Amino acid sequence: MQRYSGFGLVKHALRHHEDWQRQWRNPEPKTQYDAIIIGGGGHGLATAYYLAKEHGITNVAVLEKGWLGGGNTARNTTIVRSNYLWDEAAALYEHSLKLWEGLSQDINYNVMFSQRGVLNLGHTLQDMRDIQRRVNANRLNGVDSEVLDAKGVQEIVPIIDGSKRARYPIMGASWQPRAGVARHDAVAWGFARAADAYGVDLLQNTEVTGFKILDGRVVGVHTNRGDIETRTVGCVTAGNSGVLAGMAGFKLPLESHPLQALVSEPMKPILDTVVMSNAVHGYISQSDKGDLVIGAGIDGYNGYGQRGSYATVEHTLQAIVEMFPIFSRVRMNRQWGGIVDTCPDACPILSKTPVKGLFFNCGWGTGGFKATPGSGHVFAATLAKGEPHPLAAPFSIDRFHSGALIDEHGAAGVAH
Amino acid sequence: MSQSTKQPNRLAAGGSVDRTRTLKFTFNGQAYTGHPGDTLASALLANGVDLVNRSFKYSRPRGIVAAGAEEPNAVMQLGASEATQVPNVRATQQALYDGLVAYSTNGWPDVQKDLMSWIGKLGAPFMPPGFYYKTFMAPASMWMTYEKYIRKTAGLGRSPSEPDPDIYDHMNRHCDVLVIGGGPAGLAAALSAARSGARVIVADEQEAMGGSLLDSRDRLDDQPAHAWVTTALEELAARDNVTLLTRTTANGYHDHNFVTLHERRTEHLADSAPTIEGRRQPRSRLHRVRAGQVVLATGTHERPLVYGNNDLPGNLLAGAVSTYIRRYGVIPGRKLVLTTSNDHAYRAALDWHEAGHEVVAIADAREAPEGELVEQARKHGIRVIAGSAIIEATGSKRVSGARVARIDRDGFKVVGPVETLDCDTIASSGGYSPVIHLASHTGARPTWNEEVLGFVPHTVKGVTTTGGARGVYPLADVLADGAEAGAVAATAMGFEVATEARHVPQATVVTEGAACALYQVPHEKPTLRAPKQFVDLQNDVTAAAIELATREGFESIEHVKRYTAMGFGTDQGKLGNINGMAIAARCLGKSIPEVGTTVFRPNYTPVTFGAVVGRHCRELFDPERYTAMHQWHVEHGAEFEDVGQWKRPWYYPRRVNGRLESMHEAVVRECRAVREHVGILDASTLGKIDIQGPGAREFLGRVYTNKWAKLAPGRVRYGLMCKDDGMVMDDGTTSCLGENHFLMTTTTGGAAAVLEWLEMWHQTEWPELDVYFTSVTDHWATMTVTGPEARKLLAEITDIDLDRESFKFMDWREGRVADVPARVFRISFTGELAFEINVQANYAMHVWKTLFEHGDKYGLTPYGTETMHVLRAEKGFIIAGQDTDGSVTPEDLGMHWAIGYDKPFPWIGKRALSRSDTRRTDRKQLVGLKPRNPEVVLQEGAQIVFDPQQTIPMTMVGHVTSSYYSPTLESGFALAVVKGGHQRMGETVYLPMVDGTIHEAEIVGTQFVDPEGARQNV
Amino acid sequence: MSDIRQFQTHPEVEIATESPLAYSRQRSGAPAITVSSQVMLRERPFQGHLTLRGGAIVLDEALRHVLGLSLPSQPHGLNHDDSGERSVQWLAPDEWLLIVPGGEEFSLETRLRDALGDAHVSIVDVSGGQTVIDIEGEMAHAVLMKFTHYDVDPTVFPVGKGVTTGFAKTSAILRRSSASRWELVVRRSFADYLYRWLLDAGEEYGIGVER
Amino acid sequence: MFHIYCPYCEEYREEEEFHPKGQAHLSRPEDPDDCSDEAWGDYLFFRDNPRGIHHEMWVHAQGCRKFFNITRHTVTYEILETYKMGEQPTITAETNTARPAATASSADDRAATEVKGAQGVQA
Repeated sequence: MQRYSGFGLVKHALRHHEDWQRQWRNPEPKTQYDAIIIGGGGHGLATAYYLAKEHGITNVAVLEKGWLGGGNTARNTTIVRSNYLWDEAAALYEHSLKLWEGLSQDINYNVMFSQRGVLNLGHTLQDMRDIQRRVNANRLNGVDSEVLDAKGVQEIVPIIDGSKRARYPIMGASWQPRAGVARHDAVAWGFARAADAYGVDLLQNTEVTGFKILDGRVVGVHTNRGDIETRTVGCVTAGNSGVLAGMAGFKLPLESHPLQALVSEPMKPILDTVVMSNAVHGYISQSDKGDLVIGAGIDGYNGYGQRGSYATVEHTLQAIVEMFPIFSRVRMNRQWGGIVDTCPDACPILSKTPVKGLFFNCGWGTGGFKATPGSGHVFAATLAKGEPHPLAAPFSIDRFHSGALIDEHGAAGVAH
Repeated sequence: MSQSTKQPNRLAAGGSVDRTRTLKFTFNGQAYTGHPGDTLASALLANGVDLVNRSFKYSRPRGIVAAGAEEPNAVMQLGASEATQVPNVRATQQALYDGLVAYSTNGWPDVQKDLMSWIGKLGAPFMPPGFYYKTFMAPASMWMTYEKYIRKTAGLGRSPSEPDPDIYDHMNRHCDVLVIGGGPAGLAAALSAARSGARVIVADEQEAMGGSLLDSRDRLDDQPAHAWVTTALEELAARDNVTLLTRTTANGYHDHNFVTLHERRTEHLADSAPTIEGRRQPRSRLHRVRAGQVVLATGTHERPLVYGNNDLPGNLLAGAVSTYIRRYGVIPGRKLVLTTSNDHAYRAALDWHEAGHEVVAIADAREAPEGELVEQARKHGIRVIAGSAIIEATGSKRVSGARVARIDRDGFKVVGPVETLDCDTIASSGGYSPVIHLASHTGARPTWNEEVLGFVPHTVKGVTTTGGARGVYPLADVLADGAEAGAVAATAMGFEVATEARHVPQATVVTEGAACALYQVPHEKPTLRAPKQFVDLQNDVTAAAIELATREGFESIEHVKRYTAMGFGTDQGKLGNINGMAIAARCLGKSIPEVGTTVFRPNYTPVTFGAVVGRHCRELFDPERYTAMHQWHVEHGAEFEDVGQWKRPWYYPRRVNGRLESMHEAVVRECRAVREHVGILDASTLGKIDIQGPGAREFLGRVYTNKWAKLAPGRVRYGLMCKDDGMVMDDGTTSCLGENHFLMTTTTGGAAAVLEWLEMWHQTEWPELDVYFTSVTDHWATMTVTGPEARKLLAEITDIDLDRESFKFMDWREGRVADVPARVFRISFTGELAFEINVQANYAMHVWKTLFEHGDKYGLTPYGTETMHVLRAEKGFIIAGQDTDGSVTPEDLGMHWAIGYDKPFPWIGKRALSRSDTRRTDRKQLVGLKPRNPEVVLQEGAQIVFDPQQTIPMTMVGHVTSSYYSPTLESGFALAVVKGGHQRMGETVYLPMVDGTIHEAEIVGTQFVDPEGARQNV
Repeated sequence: MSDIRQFQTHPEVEIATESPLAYSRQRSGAPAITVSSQVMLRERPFQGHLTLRGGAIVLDEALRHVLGLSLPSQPHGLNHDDSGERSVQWLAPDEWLLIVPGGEEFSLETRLRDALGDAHVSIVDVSGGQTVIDIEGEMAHAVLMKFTHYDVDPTVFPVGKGVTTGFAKTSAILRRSSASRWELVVRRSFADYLYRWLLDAGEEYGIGVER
Repeated sequence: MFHIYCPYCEEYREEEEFHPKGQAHLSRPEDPDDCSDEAWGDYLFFRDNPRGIHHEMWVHAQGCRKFFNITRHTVTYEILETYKMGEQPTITAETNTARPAATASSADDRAATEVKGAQGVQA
């Protein structure tokens, strides 16, 4: 792998950039792999990378029906945080956040992880109770977090309307300074390049059409490019997980919903932290290019169309202008949608399945991007050992029968 | 500031500007003039302003390229005052008005002497696509510092820093046929549809309808084309069934033919919307249109050719040159070289020539150009260089020459000597791309049409594409196609379209030769070493960048776009995307359709947030719901709490010794009043549902956890409602009014959800039960009179026998209160003697005031939600949503008494209570907490641990759900959920706080005051 | 007590009443109607509002018998009696809204119940929870277009039609009782919001309120 | 933004008047006490999530407040029919096998399907 550095950049410039290597190969599928990851998004690529790096398993293929990182990785609003309420979720997301903190160096690809802090606003007394509960839990779990009052919010974001004029005045917020944003595409590409360097085959335009299952154990997959043998399969296909589970003969407690986002035109920097509000339904940050990146709520119906309802976007912009009246004359450039796979308790599934050797990593809902390295890391361990990583264990499918749900609706309420 | 009154590039005649009137404007602090009818762009060109901006990444000088929505460079900061700033306005779409103030969005200290350009020049070689992914990584701690500097270069314009003085609104529209685009195809479609009687809306983004006809050389019915536009518009305007919307852009096409139209109502008039007779009018209006059929008549965008230094000011689209000359009477230079792949672009040279300026040459990429326009050019003596193209423009801040050479298109190389032509303007045309954005907004993928050399839209149900938007170019064909499209759409909606309704004017036929495919023009040097050949001007994406991306393994067009940022600007790649795809295809040795397709997302052009928001902001952001006594609360100084959409009095601070009470002081006073005298609460916000029918009682038994079979008329019972997962969702009292008649109350926030819940179970699972539910929340006003003196007070103004024996706790009675018929419920949420008085809301204020007239002597005190919370918590009464969070069962709450396990019907929630997890004995259970230090009021949300010595991460076993200071106990107290709490009475738990203190508390029962319930029973 | 407990909400003596818009007029005022007013509002408070639920056939029979008014059987039907003072409107296949002069509702309910006998129906007095706002003027439908996504083009929304639909961020009932008059039936607690919305949206058209 | 035919109001209304309520035709087990934890968990949480034709329940919340069912394609978002509570769909994934299971690019075949929605379906 060509190492990237500032020095290297100068060297290449002098050669008119004619010597850059491919960031990853475009190999032909082999007939057998030790493990197959279905889904070449951030989570799948991270899983492949950590399988190779941490567990020495390099005879691995990532099967992607389209292009790498083309799903929710390419469509999210890039927020990274770990201030979740319940111990199990906080542990998983904090594990991920720690990996984010050294990720660019680890994979030699600048994912531009920017720890600019995240504010979760409270607008009612109950919001503030929930915030205090979450912040207290975070601190005792070792997650950085604090409660701010309205004045504290205004100090961090001077342009926010902190007055009583607002319909739902801001009463305070939780503040996680280590949280932030990252460059979404770079995460997929960086993991892809690093996994490829270990010999992992990244197979794009390769769609799984079925599983080969013998005596309740997976022994291979059918694809549009031929059959491939393997005894370990990790499905990391987000919104399409239900479709793949169907191919393997079981159901998942998942629904796939549209989740929309939008950006303004690029503007000079004016907002240098991330602001989220569950109560008025909107969240916002400003990218390094200058766009205001704004996320909307989940649409209530099932949808794979990568688009949602316009009314949802309207509500989100109402919330943004309510919080930031100065943005009224700013203009919205583009909107788009992703497909989020949501569980009834707003927590993911990292689990064995009724089929031996077949594992699922899905149901991240709105929490997927921030979990990318952590999810890949614990899922790789799960695949390598055949047993759930301790951080993954609470997220088994069984919980929907036992009733041991981990209800994160409060923390996950609106998308982020 | 100097004043320039001359407009050196304004032609003496021609165009539709009004030369008799002059408008003043400033650009970058310099004063200029223009005329009504100008856009900011045409006025700048008229004034000879070449350099309008600096580019985003390399700070290269940039000029105006286009005349419409596709303009990538002339992106301006507008606004004469701070509050009216608008970032990123395209000068080509901004009508000029008197007093307009515009600035370039990039360039420091100014666009002429831009220092950043040196960084751009020196740094450009080190900024290939994705360079930031490859560097700034060491040391890790420095990224935030690097980023700070990177961010400084971000963005185009700037946000205002003051709130918007303007208002916006929405208009919901419905029509049979929505025609998008008022050019020849659109007008023809509108006419045929309108003549059938269909309701038609025509939207066009420009200042005037007519589209290409406004600057056309063609004649219709032997008149100039624009004359027919006038006739057509007159006919349409005269019809009741037609709505014409100019300055109105169709920005988003959504499912089932829902289209958003953004109408700029005042942006052509002034900085801020002028008032009319003192009334505000919306600055812009968003039309939310539900159309039966949509006709897309959006025309085409011309593609520029990609050659070296094609971004220098003076490089324009050929069509834009024609538009400026013919529509605005502006000629953007003196000496023109045209480089083209098609006949149509020859119009630019002809217009230029006819305006009296020199056309140096036409470099035509085709071997043997032929066609009427080519012949005309030759006839005028214009030099046509066949088989050639401009390979590079020269100049520093403006084009000073064009390097023309013979090229081999298939071999992608220069095959002849290079000739440098002296010129100041280059017009280029690489063909035309149908404007298909809206047709792909719902995910339909366009397909490549080799004949059109462009993507044409895929079929979308309910949408007909017509004219240029589907690759039909000759004017006669466009008109016929438009008329047909309008007829098809109207017919689909059930209208009959007569043959004569499809009549269109006769167009002159101009024979055009076939165009050739040319995107990037080869250069003598390989692409990576050649002068920069720009594909996406706004994002500074070059052909070299695309080539490099493909070398690095980015093979999907989506990867190429993302890696290079191509198409992510405010123009969304209207000029560059197809060229970029063609270049990627060349690099990968594939065809354009093999590389992928192009998709677009709303918006077609950017839309002001304010317009999307409309009136749903400020005071109208969300409904504020009021009770019938609201005005009294306001007049008595209440502070309000938002509960759902309701405004509820939170507490009533009094002025004591000239100072307003704090909340704590007010609440202590209010609590004492209730416990010692009498208080009154406006409880009207509680949800109230009237339930009638012989199946009502059975129904209640199914949706509540407890029993309802024996509740007699005149009696009231508390009920707990679960979802089928066994978790508590709501609670409230339900009264039996008659054998088959009940009045259910719900929490304030849960009212709508509970009603829908009841309807759902009735309609979907148990339709056989004869029962109806009707909301009466708003009909009744409810006032709770509570405290030891409540009976005495109420007795003064009611005819109801309040004797404790005849009107027992959990009874209800009817009678008169303050002469008004009332239902009075003897239920208590405070633990004190209490009467809930319900009267028809129109009489409520009278009753409320009468109570105060009589209540003074008893110390009647209004109390708000905060005091209500303290009093109920002292009694261990839960608030659903505060003490429960969707993970709490009735068992967890210790409310075994409200669970009818032996009821015959398996009520909602029952089964789930026997799952392995809900049976655990160490579930979090509701308990009381008594702080060891009575002065401590535990924080709501404080986490609870058993072992305070444990290091982080600590094992948390629960949290505080409600916590207050109790004036009665003279101590803090709390409700909390604690693991296995019901079995841990008397044990000590610890609450580690953010500031490092650790509070200690004892687990106690949830009833702190009067656990026997004697006080409410007096 | 019988199976269903009726309740006479009105006192026998004169008592001051406050309409749902009483607070709004004080808070937001009521712009005067001028010659240039293209939209006019008028509240018609204190009427009797009854929600009828049950089978169409029995309710129709009872209503004809008691009021001489037939129940609209088709969706969105709105029938008035000859005086125009009493109306019944379809709300759902098993739900209708009856509006009568204030004070009539109790005796009307009694008579209907007598006529209905044992039939399973529900009649609920909601008079205190609703009010009616008339909207008139040449731009009345333009204000409504801003207000609701329902198609209020006078050419497709005939006189005698009534719908329950969304208005800004809540819902209300819209009826067209004559060529020139639209009626909004709004819930008490939302009345102020809707009133302020109307004033704001109508400013452009010189909206005025009849006092 | 869906345009939904309410089978009770007998006309099209805007999506904003409705609330989606999840999978249609779920029925609560007759005898919950006889259900295994497994079966009860399935009833509570496991829903169809097809990429293609889906039957879902909606409620006309701002209109007649009636619950009804919709057959809708989850990729094209086309509504193929709406029908009253208690009725069965006439269009299902099985009857509609002519249409391939939709993939990312097959928003294309949206035009191929006929809408039955307007009349609703009387069972």
